[in-house]
Amino acid sequence: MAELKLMKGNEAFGEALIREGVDGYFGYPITPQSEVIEYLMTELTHERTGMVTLQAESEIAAINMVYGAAASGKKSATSSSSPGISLKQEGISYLAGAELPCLMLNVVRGGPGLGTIQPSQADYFQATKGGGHGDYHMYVLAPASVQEMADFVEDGFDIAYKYKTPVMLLSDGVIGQMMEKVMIKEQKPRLTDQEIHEKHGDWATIGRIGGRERNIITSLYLKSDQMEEHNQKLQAKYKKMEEDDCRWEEIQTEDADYIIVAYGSSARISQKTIQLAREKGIKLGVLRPITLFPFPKKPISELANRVKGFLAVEMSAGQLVEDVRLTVNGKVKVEHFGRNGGIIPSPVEVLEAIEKLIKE
Amino acid sequence: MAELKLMKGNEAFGEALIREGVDGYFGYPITPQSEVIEYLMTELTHERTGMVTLQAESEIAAINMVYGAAASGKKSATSSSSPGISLKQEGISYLAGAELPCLMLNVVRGGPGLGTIQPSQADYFQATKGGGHGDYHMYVLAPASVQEMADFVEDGFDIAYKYKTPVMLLSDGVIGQMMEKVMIKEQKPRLTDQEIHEKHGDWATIGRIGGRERNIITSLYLKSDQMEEHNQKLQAKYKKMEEDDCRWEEIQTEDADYIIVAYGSSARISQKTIQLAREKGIKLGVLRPITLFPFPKKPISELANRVKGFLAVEMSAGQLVEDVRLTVNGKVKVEHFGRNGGIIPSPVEVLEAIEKLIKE
Amino acid sequence: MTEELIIAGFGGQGVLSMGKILAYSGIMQDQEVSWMPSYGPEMRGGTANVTVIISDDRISSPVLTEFDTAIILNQQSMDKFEESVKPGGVLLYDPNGISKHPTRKDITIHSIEGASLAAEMGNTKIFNMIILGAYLEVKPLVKLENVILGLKKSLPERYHKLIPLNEEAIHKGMDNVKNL
Amino acid sequence: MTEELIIAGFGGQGVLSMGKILAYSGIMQDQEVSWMPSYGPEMRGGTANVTVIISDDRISSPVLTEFDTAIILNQQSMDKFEESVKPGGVLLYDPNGISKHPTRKDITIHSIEGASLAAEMGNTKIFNMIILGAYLEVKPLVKLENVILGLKKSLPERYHKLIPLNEEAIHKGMDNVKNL
Amino acid sequence: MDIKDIIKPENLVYKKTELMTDNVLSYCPGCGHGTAHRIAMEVIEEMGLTEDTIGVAPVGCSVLAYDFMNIDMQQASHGRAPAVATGIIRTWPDKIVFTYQGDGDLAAIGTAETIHACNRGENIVIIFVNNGIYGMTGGQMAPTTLPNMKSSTSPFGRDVETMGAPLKMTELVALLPGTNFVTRHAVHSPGHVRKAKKALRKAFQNVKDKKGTQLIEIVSNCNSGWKMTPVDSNEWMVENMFPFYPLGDIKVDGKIVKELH
Amino acid sequence: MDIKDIIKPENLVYKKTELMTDNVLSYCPGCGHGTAHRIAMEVIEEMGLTEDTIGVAPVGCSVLAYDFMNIDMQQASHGRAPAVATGIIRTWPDKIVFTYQGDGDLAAIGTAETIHACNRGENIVIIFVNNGIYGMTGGQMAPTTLPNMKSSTSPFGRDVETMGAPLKMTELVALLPGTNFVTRHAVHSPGHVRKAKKALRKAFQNVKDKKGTQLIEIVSNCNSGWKMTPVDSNEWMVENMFPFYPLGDIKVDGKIVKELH
Amino acid sequence: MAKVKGAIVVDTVKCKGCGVCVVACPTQVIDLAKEVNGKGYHYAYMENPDACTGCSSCSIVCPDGVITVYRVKVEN
Amino acid sequence: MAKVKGAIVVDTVKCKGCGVCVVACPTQVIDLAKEVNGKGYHYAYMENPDACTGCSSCSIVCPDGVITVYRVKVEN
Ligand SMILES: Cc1ncc(C[n+]2csc(CCOP(=O)(O)OP(=O)(O)O)c2C)c(N)n1
Ligand SMILES: Cc1ncc(C[n+]2csc(CCOP(=O)(O)OP(=O)(O)O)c2C)c(N)n1
Ligand code: SF4
Ligand code: SF4
Ligand code: SF4
Ligand code: SF4
Ligand code: SF4
Ligand code: SF4
Ligand SMILES: [Mg+2]
Ligand SMILES: [Mg+2]
Repeated sequence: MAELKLMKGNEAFGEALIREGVDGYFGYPITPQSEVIEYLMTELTHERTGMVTLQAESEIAAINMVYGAAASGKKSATSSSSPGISLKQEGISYLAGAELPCLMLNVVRGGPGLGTIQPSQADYFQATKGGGHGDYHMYVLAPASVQEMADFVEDGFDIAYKYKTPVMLLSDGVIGQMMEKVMIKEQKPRLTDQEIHEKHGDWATIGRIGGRERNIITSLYLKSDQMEEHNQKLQAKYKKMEEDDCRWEEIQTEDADYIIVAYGSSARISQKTIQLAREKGIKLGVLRPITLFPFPKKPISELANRVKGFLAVEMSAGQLVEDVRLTVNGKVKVEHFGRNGGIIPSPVEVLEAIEKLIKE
Repeated sequence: MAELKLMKGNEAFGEALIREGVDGYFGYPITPQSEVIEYLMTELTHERTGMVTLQAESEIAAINMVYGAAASGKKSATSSSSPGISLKQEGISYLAGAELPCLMLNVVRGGPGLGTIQPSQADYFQATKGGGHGDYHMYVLAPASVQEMADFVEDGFDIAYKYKTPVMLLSDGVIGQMMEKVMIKEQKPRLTDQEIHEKHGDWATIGRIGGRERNIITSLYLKSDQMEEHNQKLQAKYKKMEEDDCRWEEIQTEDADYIIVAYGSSARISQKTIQLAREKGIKLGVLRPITLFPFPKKPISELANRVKGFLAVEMSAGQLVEDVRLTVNGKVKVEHFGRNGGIIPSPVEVLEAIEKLIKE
Repeated sequence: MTEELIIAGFGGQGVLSMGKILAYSGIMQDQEVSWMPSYGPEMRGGTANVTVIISDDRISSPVLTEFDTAIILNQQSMDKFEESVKPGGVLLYDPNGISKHPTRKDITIHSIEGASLAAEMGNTKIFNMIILGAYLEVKPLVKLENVILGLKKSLPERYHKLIPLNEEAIHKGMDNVKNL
Repeated sequence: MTEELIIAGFGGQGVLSMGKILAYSGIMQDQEVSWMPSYGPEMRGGTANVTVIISDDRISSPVLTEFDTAIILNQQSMDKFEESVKPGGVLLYDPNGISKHPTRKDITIHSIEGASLAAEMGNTKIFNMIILGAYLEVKPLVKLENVILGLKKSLPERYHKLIPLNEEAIHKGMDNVKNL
Repeated sequence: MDIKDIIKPENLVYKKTELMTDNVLSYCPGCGHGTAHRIAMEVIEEMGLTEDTIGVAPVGCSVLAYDFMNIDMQQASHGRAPAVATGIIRTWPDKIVFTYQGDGDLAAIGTAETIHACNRGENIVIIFVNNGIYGMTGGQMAPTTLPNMKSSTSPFGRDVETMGAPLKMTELVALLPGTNFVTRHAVHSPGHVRKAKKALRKAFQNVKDKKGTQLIEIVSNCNSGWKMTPVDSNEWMVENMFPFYPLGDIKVDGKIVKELH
Repeated sequence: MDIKDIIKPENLVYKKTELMTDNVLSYCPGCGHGTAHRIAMEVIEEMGLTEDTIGVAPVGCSVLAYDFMNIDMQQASHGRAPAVATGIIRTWPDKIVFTYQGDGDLAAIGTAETIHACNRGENIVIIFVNNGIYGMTGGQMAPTTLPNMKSSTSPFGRDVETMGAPLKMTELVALLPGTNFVTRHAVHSPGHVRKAKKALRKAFQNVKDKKGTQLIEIVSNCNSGWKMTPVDSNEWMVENMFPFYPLGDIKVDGKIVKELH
Repeated sequence: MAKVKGAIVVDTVKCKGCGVCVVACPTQVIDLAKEVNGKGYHYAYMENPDACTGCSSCSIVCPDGVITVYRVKVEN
Repeated sequence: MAKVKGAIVVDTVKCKGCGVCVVACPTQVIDLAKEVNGKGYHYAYMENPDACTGCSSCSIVCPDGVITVYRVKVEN
């Protein structure tokens, strides 16, 4: 039964995992996302749905547990925050290389290094360009509310299985820690072993049931031509994602002269800026990428044909702005406004940045 | 005494470490760069110069050993290849955050995942945008010959100390494994303890010599405003790098209509393409970024004002090309030609890509 | 209507759960709400505070620098948040443990002897409900019945027997708040 | 002058060191050189090959798909590299262990009984020097004196006493190569 | 009697198991990996576990195990096989899961994953092939390399002073409550192969009975890394490796059966 | 006699060492970290090692140790302090290097680094504060959490079946040839503090004498994580932690002095 | 006969009122104050100063190192 | 008395000539060929077939699993 609750983003993510019928969650505590595993443990997931929740000895172990479970056809997930996600880069590259469906959450905090536990959006490059080695991408969803922390679990798994790809939710400390109303979906039953055989038996390693040919999960391609072919297959997949599963939200862009591009917490703040700007007679709109990879190039290039400028607003020194620039490709000016270190930009300072952009 | 030798790139790097007066090398074997540590062990570095060579239990241990040595004012280095470098991402982010000078070599192989051991350039994003978390950058040098595998050791350390920053040599399997002539520099003496006190005593943790105030190495900034300030300091440093220490090579660009942008092995191949192109009457030049971060924006934007198009040639699905596009910013067309999986593009197919670019 | 509120004090004073009850109360009367804690440094001790927004409209930022109301429960929080009350706003505080009392003239200041009243009632755990009562008296934006509903929602079933006591504490707060 | 050469055979036949000696010889006569091994899969067994380029000019790519000369020392390498010799180029091979002999008409084909000759000389380790000799005979691009210098450079001091034996093997190769 | 009269299907007494594919093994001549693979597959076949077994092989010479073992296999990253196996067994508690790991993998980079999977008592079989060297990457020193033994990163012999003493991970994990059966074997002679196979059978039976972690160390040769002929390497192994890594059971049915220090 | 006649400089018998800064400790009231810090600094001061000592504190409640310990300090990433310390001691062999690590840090994520630094016998002191929980991140289960003990990730108590048994890393590393002195202490009572300090002094003397790795475990409380008052937490520790983690020497002068299994 | 007399000085601003010293004092000298300090802690003080022998037990267990101890010999 | 007679078949294409079987055979049946196979290995063969008892020792130690063993009982 769907339910309206007041929850932290991290908790909503946890509850959504349970209701999605996830088979295994493997994680290691780190602020500001430890509530995910704490919530799952408190909910006795194994008793509720049979879902396994395991505290791993490290982030590296956790991502490799996800690899094992995902490779055997089980729905599996992990979560962490910036330094922990850095440790998972090799594992993520393996997951992408072996084409394994799974879900990861990064509740981003300020970096580099140990940094701060305050919210940040400075892991955008890592998530979208590939912090691990090789030419791979994850499908990256950026929730901007507690509701989306829950909803994107289902959406994420749908994509993960559609493309056989790891999916990341790129969130931040604000969204993870805040409570909001959230409508939690009905419980989906976990797939039975039989259903897994039927759905994933052609690739998943679950034993040679019925004496079928063996399945192999690997990301090793010793021969260059095979390796290149595999890479081309991955690239084709990314292209298809861009065509079919790119997501964004446009807010008051219809008549806008200027566009803020912002995701997650920054997008919420920028919405407030629209209001302030319009009060001052500035026709401002917001384009919120919901998927960071694939990046919503189509709507942005369309807007680039009719607006006067873009401002990328992000809690970082300038990462998202590069994708905006790549898309706009010089047609109009693209500026950046960012705060970092856990400082959340205020709608007023964003407005000032817009005014500066207009003046220039 | 300087010496002319025939060496593998990996060996030349090792020998250059010794001659640079490095204090500590910490590494873990991985193809195609295990020759670095093998060479150092065979050379009995400790007996030659007092340099420590230690095989760590993992890449993570290795990068953290580098952290410890660098933080105590010792010249230290590590090397690895793609999957191993992914494992080092947390450590690299810490090094950048704590502003520690050190040198790292990535002899890139094909990915993602276990991939192949053949050469690749698909770790460009990881190296230049920050594979680890947070808004940091390394200074990234891209050697294109065995000579540069040696020379960039000194250059790299000079920058590392000038900016207090980790420096990466982004090489690949070709450059690491091939032998060429190399002129090895004279032996520099390792700094004495006394010299280290004098040079680095103001920041390095080497004990409160003479009862001075304690030194602290950290990347932790709990308070958001301090964290932001620290980030701004880092950004200012990156800006200065771009102004003062950006490096590139231009080959026959003076009269060129078309420009190939390529680094490392791809740049060598592209040089051959110039020859083929000019035979066909196509005025082709090559701009070889020597530093990938900072990226040579200045010469490229200047060229963008007078040439007809750019082609980024790289052994990847398209990474360097983004920096070229960001720089050219729509002024002329920018295309990409890449091979991956360990396949090295041939000068002829690069020429074909140029011809296609011209036609379009 | 939009109420932007900060509750600030020591860890252990029930600051976060008071905010949660308020937020739930907002939901009970069909409003949009957000609850954003300061999740302090990854270490122990120190202050705790939470920003609660209750609004008829979609909430953009859950993190604020200025507030309609500040509920302040120790000196450190007074130092930090007195200045962040919007002109014309409300500052409600418990004078216990406060050495420098608020001085602003452009806001309304109320006090409530929460700690003493809780001690009087023989249960320090209801301290935050007394403060909540005082707030409801000063700013009756949320209906008491919705607060009770919110309380039910935010308390696990096994604690529902404590609701009458909590209600009593709320009334205590309502009755004892002083306008300074 | 540019010579683009591949030497291909089993691991253990001295393919890589032969290439290294050649490259060193090029340096001795002031040329540009490159030596690029196939660094096979991270596992054991199988073939070994090395691409050597000796040139008067700066070398662009050390990795090639076509060669002026191919020196082929087993069947697998024959299957792989016969086709990659440039028209007009040279293929030199040891017929021992070769089941399908080369058939191309547009290249010059030479053979050298390296394995047998080495066995004759009672030392299988000099196999690669015999092959080198054969190559020097067929393509006298590098002067013998420079090869000897290259040999010295690439052998550790303690093996220098073996140089005369190696030289002898080179001559053996030079004398016994056959044009087919 | 003529040979061709003997070589008849009805007289067959030994033939490679169907659970080994026909692919040519990528191992060097005489390398123990092949034998270790084969007896593991024989056990799985004989126990009728083909439909239930999932193997995990991380990086090492046996990275291509999936080309040879004719069962469902996962290739894992270097050192992390026990974590990968944990992910499988926790979500498929009734399957049979094993890892096949080298000494570099299990005892260097994978130390934490090994210790913690063993400590949690994951119901898996760990087949640990200890050849005292990093075979795959060209013979570098492993944590298990013997004192003074040469390798490409200890070209003058392992100097215990600076490189540490060889690590006996098998003895260490025997101390953890989660391990149930911990034993050390070899596969260079017929008798040793038989014993090793018996141990594997016991281990697979134990995980079928959900008894917790099973660790079967196989002390093996690496003739390429050791730079010896296969036969010499086996002799060297008996003379040098066995005294340091004595064969036999260390823990049986959850009880330590050997003095550990 | 009047109190103010006693409180005179000449009558001073105890005063916080100069090697503790005047910053207010970031620890919860009654947390053993403060005492552990102080005695470590007292030993360094008393031994005259201020100019030679470099401390490494990774993430954990003691991440800010550099704010309190008035010596050169490095902040390290979670679990990697032994590797960081290795980098220092190898390049500064005559310095005194110590790490200060929590149980989550040393026995979970840092398992490999701990085992291998100990196995190599790095000449460092490891101060290992075992409070059976992840204090800093809000009281999650650690590898050392006792059976059935509650934490925020074992809210119904540690279930040994699924979460594994507590890990005694100290006993494990005692088995490694590289460790020289391995001992377990506590700092909740004056007598225990004195003994712990003596052990620390011995450990620092041993690294001065280049004897190899020293590991001093300090079983401590985490009243916030355990959700108890400081005084209750100390009592609980004595009753519950000490039986599982018995105090005393485990290895002295390279010799194991206690039965380990 | 010579008797020792002791006294302690608690830095009441920094004391966190944990009570560890109270338990550690062999002669029950210390108690926690009814009042709180700036941080809200009931700080320690000598409730029974006469009993103090200056043994330092309290100071060496004080996690925050906020106790200073003095001692004198007094002739009876 | 019944005697056992054995024979082995070596897959000479796949045999790597390691010689492990040679050492393992209790009755010295096996030797390595002078000739090499396609991969250049001196493959194993029954040099002394009469001595073979079909004990399988060779086959169970063959790392490449290329030996198949047959055995019959023969009446004397
Ligand atoms: C992260 C990472 N680091 C290093 C490597 C390189 N590598 C591959 S296998 C291996 C060690 C192999 O040794 P071992 O585990 O003993 O197996 P063996 O080959 O000896 O059977 C190494 C270091 C890698 N693939 N990935
Ligand atoms: C890579 C990484 N993972 C996780 C964390 C979060 N984290 C910080 S400290 C800690 C554990 C602290 O526990 P412990 O080591 O026992 O120290 P204590 O706080 O109990 O003294 C964790 C999980 C981190 N900072 N970095
Ligand atoms: S390198 Fe060693 S371990 Fe690897 S296959 Fe060869 S002999 Fe076996
Ligand atoms: S959380 Fe626990 S370990 Fe951390 S300071 Fe508080 S009591 Fe000490
Ligand atoms: S032990 Fe220290 S901090 Fe605790 S109450 Fe006593 S004086 Fe205060
Ligand atoms: S010095 Fe001794 S007697 Fe005096 S208060 Fe402290 S513990 Fe008690
Ligand atoms: S053991 Fe096997 S591979 Fe080795 S020689 Fe005998 S038959 Fe050939
Ligand atoms: S079966 Fe026995 S007797 Fe026959 S060859 Fe093999 S080992 Fe020798
Ligand atoms: Mg090995
Ligand atoms: Mg702890």
